[in-house]
Amino acid sequence: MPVKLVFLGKLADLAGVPEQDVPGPLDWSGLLAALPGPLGAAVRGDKVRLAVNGTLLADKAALAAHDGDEIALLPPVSGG
Amino acid sequence: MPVKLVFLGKLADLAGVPEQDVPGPLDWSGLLAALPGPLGAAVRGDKVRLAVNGTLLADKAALAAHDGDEIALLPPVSGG
Amino acid sequence: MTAFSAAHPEAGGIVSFVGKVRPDDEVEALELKHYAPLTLKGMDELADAVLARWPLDGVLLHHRTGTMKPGDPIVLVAAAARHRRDAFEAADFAMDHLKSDAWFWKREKRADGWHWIEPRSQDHADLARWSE
Amino acid sequence: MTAFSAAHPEAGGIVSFVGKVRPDDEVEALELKHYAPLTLKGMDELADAVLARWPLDGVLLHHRTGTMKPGDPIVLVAAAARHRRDAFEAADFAMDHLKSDAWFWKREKRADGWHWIEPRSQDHADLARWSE
Repeated sequence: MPVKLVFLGKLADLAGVPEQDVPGPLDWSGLLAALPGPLGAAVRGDKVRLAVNGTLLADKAALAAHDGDEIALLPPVSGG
Repeated sequence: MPVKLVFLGKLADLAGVPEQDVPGPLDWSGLLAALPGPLGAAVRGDKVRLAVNGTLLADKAALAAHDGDEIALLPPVSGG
Repeated sequence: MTAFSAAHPEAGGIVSFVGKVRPDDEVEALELKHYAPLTLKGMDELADAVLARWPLDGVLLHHRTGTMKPGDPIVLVAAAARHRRDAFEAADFAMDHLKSDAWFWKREKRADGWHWIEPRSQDHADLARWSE
Repeated sequence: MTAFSAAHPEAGGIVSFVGKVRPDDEVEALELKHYAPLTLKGMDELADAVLARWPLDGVLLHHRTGTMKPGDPIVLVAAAARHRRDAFEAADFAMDHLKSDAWFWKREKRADGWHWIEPRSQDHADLARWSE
């Protein structure tokens, strides 16, 4: 059971898919290595936040996900 | 066709009726003469206003109603 | 409200307020009287004032009269606008005016009989907010 | 709304807001996405914050997701309170928060394809009113 990445908003366009599985464990550098090109650059940017299993990370570099975890990649919200 | 008096709010209680006809023409002193006791005292008070045919009078003493007119006697509103 | 919404398809938002006769164990009934020549004219003028003050697509003012029980709906105000801020303020303004300076007289029936109601001081305070 | 009103018989008034997808001749469709673990938790927290800030009998927050057309209803907020001022402020507050800092992402379909939407600066200004 891998780590599931969920791409929200325009990140899903950059990824070309809404979700992607990657093998765990996964830290911040491992995540960036799994996301090439413009997608990786966008995720690296200050405006994109991460949530692991529904909890926001205060510091993306502190990412430490394991198999079965869900990482949401969150660009700025549009609001309702 | 006389002058019609319409009593609103608690003035209808004091009058004992919601409406009353009096012969015209009718001025301020004539109106008071037609309204005995507590009803007349209440109408004389500053808080009660008069409208003739739906138009408020700025000065009650300027009342000049004729046969067929409708005088509304208006205590302070309660609001909706 | 469904008809009001459908009548204003261009509005981005609709704010509505439904007021009920305030539940009160001691109140058996509320009677509300109006004097049509003043009350209707006053409500038309209020609607015109609301439309002049905010850019609205429409405004609706509806008030019941007669005898009601606590919990019964008594007033409905709605404002449709392109921007919701305008709709909120317009409905709020309309309610403040209807509650305090509209031509209505009301009385409550309690165990010891009917009592005429004076406007609450809060109503006048609400109204004063709009003349700042 | 009828059910919400019936569920709060003790409330003196109910303010509701219905927001529609803003009519715009150039917009063919609006798609709104959410991320349930954050979006639903955020709306629960917003409802709790509203109930903590005003004395309400109840609050209702409902938001559609998926693909909608201009003019379609997209959001419903309602607040029931003993005093209408509380209901107006609570509904206004809830809408300002839903519009600017709720976890939704939306994009519009125009003649040249889909475009992601950023929050309007007006939305942030609306939100700032509540932290004074």
